[in-house]
Amino acid sequence: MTDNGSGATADGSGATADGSGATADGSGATTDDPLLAVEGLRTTFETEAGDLVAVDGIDFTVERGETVCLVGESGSGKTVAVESLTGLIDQPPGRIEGSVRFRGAELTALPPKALRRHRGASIAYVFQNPQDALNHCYTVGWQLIEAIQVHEDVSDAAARARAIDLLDTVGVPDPAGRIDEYPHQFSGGEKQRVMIAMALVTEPDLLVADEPTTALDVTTQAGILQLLDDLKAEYGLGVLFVTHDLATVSQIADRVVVLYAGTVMERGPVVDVFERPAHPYTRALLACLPGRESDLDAVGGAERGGIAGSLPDPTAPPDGCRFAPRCAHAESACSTGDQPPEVAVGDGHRVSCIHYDPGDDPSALPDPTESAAEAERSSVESARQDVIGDE
Amino acid sequence: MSDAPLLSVRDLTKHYTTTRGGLFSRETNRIRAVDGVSFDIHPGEALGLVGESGCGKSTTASSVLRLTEPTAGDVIFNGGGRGGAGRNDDGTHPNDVTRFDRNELKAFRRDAQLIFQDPASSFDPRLSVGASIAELPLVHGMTDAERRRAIVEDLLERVGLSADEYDRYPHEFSGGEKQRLALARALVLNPDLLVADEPVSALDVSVQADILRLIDDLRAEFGLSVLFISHDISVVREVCDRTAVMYLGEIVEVGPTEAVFETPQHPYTEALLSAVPTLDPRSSGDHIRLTGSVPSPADPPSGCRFHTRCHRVIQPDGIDLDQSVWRRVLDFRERVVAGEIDSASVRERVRVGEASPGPPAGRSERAAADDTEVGGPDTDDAARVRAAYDLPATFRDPDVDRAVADAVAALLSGDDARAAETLAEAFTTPCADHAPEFTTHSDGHRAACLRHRPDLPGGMGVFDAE
Amino acid sequence: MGVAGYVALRVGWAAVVSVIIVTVTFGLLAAAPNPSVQQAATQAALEGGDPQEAVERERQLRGLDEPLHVRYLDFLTGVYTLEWGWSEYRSQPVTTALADAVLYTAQYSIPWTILTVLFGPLIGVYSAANMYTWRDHAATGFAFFGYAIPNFFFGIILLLIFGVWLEWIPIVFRTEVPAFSLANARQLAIPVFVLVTGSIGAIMRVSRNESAAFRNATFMKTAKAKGVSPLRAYAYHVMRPTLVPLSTTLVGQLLAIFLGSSLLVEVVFGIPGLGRLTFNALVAQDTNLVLGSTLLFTFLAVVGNLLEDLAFTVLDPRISYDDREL
Amino acid sequence: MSTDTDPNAEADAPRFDRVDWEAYAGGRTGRVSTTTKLFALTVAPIVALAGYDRVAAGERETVFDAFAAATDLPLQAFGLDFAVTAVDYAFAATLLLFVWYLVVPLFQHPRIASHYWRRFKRNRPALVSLAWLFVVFGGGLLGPLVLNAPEQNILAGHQPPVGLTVAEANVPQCVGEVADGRCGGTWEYPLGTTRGGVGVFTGVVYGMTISMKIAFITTTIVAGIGITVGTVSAYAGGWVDEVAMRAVDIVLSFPTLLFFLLVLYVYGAGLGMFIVVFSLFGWGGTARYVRSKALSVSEEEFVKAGRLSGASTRRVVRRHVVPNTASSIITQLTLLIPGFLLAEAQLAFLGLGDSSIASWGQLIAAGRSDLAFAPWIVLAPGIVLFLTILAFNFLGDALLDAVDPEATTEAER
Repeated sequence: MTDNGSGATADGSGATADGSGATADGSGATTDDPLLAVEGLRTTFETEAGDLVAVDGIDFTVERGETVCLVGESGSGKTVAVESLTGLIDQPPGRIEGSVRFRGAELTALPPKALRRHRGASIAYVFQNPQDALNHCYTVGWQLIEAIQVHEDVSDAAARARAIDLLDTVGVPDPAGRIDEYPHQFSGGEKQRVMIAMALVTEPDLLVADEPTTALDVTTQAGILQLLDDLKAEYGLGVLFVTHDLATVSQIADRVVVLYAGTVMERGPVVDVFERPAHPYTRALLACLPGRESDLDAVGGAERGGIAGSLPDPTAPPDGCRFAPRCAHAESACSTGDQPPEVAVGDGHRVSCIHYDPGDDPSALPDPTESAAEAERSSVESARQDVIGDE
Repeated sequence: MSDAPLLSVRDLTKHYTTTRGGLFSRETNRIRAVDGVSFDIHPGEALGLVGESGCGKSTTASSVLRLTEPTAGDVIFNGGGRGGAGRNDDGTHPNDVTRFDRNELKAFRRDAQLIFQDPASSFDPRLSVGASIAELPLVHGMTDAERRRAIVEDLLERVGLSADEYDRYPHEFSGGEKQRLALARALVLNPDLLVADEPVSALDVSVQADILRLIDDLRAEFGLSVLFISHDISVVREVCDRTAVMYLGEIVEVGPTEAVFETPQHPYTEALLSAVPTLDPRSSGDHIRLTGSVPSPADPPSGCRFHTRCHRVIQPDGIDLDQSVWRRVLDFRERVVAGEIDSASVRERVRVGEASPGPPAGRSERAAADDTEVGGPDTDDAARVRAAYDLPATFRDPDVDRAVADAVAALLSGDDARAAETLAEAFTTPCADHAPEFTTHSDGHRAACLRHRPDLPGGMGVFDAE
Repeated sequence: MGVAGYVALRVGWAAVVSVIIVTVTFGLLAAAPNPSVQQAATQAALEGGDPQEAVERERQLRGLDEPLHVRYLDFLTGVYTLEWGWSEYRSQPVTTALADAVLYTAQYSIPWTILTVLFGPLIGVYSAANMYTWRDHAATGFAFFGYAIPNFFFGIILLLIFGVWLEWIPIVFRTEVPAFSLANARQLAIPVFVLVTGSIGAIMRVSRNESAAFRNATFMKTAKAKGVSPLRAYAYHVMRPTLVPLSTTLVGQLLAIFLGSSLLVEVVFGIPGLGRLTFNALVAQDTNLVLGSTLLFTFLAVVGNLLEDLAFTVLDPRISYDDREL
Repeated sequence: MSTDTDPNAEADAPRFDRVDWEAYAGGRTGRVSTTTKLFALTVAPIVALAGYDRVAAGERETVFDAFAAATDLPLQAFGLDFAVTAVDYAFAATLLLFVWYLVVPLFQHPRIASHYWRRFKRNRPALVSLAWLFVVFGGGLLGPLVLNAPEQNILAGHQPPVGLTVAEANVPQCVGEVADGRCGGTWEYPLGTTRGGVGVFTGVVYGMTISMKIAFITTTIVAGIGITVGTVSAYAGGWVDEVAMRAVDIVLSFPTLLFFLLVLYVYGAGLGMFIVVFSLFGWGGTARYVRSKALSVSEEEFVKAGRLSGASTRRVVRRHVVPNTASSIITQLTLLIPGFLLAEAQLAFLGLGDSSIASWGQLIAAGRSDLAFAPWIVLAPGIVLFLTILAFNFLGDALLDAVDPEATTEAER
């Protein structure tokens, strides 16, 4: 984090995770409400195999001037979650439940037209694949000008001047010459910059970036991440950043929300989550990262290697903790009831795991390589066999 | 590890000619996908080939396997009992894959195999995976169906699947399982060399680790050599003994993995490493910023191919600017010469500059960080142009300042040709004139950068400057 | 090579294709016994003359005794200078007969084409926008009905219902009504309706399937995310890219339907247009007229394909003229 | 590499790293598949019969008569007394081709077949369509063996279908019962009769045969030429590709119906000529599609893997490229067939078709003038034609969904 503001916001946001305090930028909204507050968000899709629960009741908040990362592997529901915020999901087949409050106003209750005014104007999106995210039939300028004129009644010339200015802001070389070019004449990184410019046209308060750098080369990715960080500081944006890449998270996030199978496993300030990961899933995920053992000592205990097993069937999620069937620390109690309630293990650092009591040190988790863990595992196995036997 | 390399690639070149136009007119365009690449792989060794998309690493892989016909160069393969042969009198090598005839090539297929990037398309959707794998022994003469099946079933278990998955179809497997199957297929003929082309980049992190470990295990068990191709430096770092870095069809640096990543000797490697995000949230986010985008391989830059983006591009005698300012001056020069910046676009920029209050957003603090003054918006058009293209309002060096001022004036007066000429004459870099040669830095660690040539201005091994 | 170069190239190729088709036609005619020669022989035999002599005379009259290449060049010149000969059945030059007929064909095919091109893509995109709802199923059902029901059969049935039973429309086409009159509109309504149902289905299906892909494209999500209204999003972001693949099939589809159906519909409804003229020429064994109408349809097809290719090139900005093959 | 000590035991253990591949090298693997052998075996009698027909049978003699006379076999007793045309030989050969290369493989690979079936049967209209096409296929195949060929019987003209009545004045003689001066239909003519007294039901069933012949033979020719030109074009590249694609351009801009009219006008033409002309000008789209599909399939990794296995290009193309393009052109072909059926019906309706065959178009044409008082003559074949075309369209749509690889990945998610 190069800007000096982020350290402060990270601390402040630790507090806001508990629902208190905010770092308002004085843009006229009530200062007590967080910029974005999501509660019990649940998105399901009707499929032939039954209702597919993509997002299963998640909560998080985003403040102005901070970057919150939703991190998870494919199938964790992270993309569906952010698209549910402003109803980008088609309904039906999708169904969105729960509460999404933007500057204190409930979005899920809004009629489509009112919701649309928020999209683009105050909540802007940048998507994963810049290849398809721009319409290949129109010039880059046309699409930028459309984004401006949808929300504001400005002349073509003024919109064009603003578009050129924005392209310059996001670092597209020679914006005046290139505004009349088609997307296929731009490189992948440049397209993503155009997408960011498009997101900025109406000076939004919240920028939702869904895997914006995944399709890009690593040197290009570094530039885009830097740009997002600069813009956050300059415009006082709240950034909701979705990614599967923990390394990217560590570079850009102030706070992290770890998702697995549509539920929150762990959340907290980025330093806490990376240095003292509490949930077995977070630990395993960090341990999976190749070539980085030297970067981090906290992972130490877990063995290098993948996570055995596969994602649960989203049409029939398991009882108890979603991660229990793959967890090295699972006990029989893990597979009953619902996802365990979140427990605070640090300042704003909370984990959904039965192995913790409030106030526990995140390193309290028993080491799975010990024989005790073996015994636990076998007890889980036998518990499972009991269940099968009963059927 | 014996002395003779298993695979020895020399000056491998692959140029694609694309034909444009239809029946009546033809133009050809030469894409230099791979341009003179050389490396060795010793028995049991894993060599990583890293680079960004379009650098030619995948083309190198398929040329080594002769999946595409290389344009020039030797690929000498000493595996499969071919070892010990020397060159013929006419300089050709009996083990040169590029000269293999049909039968030799078929035998070579047993000794070198490939696993692909995309698990979704790596198996014929119409055949059971067992049949797909068993096709290889069949092609190589094993007509006994039961024996084929027994071998494949045994192999399925070795890659962590079960024998009864022989009859299942590709759509019934997950991405990670398909990569295991792909490994089984690559191994069924018991090869000496395995080429892995981005084998884990389509997989989730938790699955990646599994597959990487499997490759490592199999490599140890069967003494495989691996050519590992990836854009992901951390993956290569995990798996490979040695690493080669490619940029725009050429290898710019090669050496033991730790040496290459700990003490990079080429600015590109340095930039690439700096761009990889670390897992430490407390690390500073300072990256080396590469300007511009990768040039087209159809028309690669002269001299060192990286000079158009290099942050360490050498300044000629008589110019002594701050390195980042020098980079921006060169960028400005390149774009004016290429016609990207012309009087029309300059005029539009000036107009936009007038319309929007304050200096162009996003640029100000970046430029302010430099030791030179930035032109304010309230000065004349020339200053506005300089600001728009990231140039300082004045340069300490009067010659440089005059050249830039002349060029900007020419652009504003509509004389694009004169602007281009002025800049082209005033600003040159040795990097554009000399093709760098490899210099050796430590045991087997070599890089191709003019900074390492002491006879050139600026060539003083600047890499220890940090 | 810019736009002009590409267009010139493409027009040149269209000319080559037309020459090839004309050549095949010539070959077909040259290889077979000429019906009028046979007719002359039969006539002579019936009238007690010498069939052989009659054949010779007829051959000479028609220039069939010339060497093949001379006849071929004459044929080619004739075709491209529009000297298409005399129609014995119509007792007027072939070109005049065709020109007369074109007027009647145009009366129904222009409204038909406009309606199809207008409504086909609209219904298709509408169907895609409401995919898997009853609206989509209704539109799909209509499309399938349209192109599954044979035009001539549908025409007969409608003629029976509206002409014979309800007597809303005349059973026989009346040529004396002015082209721009209510009466003409009334008598052409059913033929146009039959043709539109037949052609709109195909266009609508293609538009639906193509726009279904664009509907789920990320750029649609981008459009939604920047607050564009659904109507505008479909009108600009789905319709426009849909036109690109559609343009590659539209003209071909319309031509195929036109060539087949105009013949049938004109015969069923008694419209004295090109199709009916061709049919009558076939029945009356009028070689010049058969050839003339075949050539006319052929040229229409060649020009149609040419326009299709040019439209595609203009519509898709990703195609640079340099890389475009013929 | 192997640490085992007993080399003899190794040789037989089913382990990949203990196989001495040199020992296998040079073994013949390019053998003719069993399916091909069986196909050749079954198609041979048909070819032989066709040859015999051409060489030995006289002008006005059916091949079975000639054969029976030559061998003293009582062929007539088996119902083998009809005249066999070239179209019939082609039809029989085509049917065998379908059985051995489409039906049998489905049974040989039940796992993948049931996978496709599960996807296919989600589409209700397509299931109904398939059932209907089976009816048409069965009727066309077996009908002529059960029903006598349609015959003229002026006295039995204009009989109404079962359950309907018609004014007695409109029929020359009522075959069924007359009540209140109206003539009722009988089961002898379930769908009534034409002016000439031909049973409409019989006509419709015989029309099925014609339609099936058109469908199967044209599909085979179009698929054969299309796949060959398309794959060769894709794989040869260079000038071969250029020439082939230019040829496709020409074929596609050829107005086939008009051209057929010209052929008809000059030479006169029967069903055989119709099939030949329409399939010779119908393959353009298929070839273009196969070419682009083959090019994209060649980019798939499994084709590269096939090449890397050491297999010859021919083997890779035959075993991986062609089957994977073929499954997707089935849709295209399914949508081509209705066009051919429609063209035949149109020509027959105009009186320009093969007058010797009892197609649906002929029947519609025959009934047109009597439409006002005997609509069944037009309606019955018209509706059957409509339903058949509809069924092919629904089927094509469903097959597209069933074999579409994109849809597969969608389902995997």
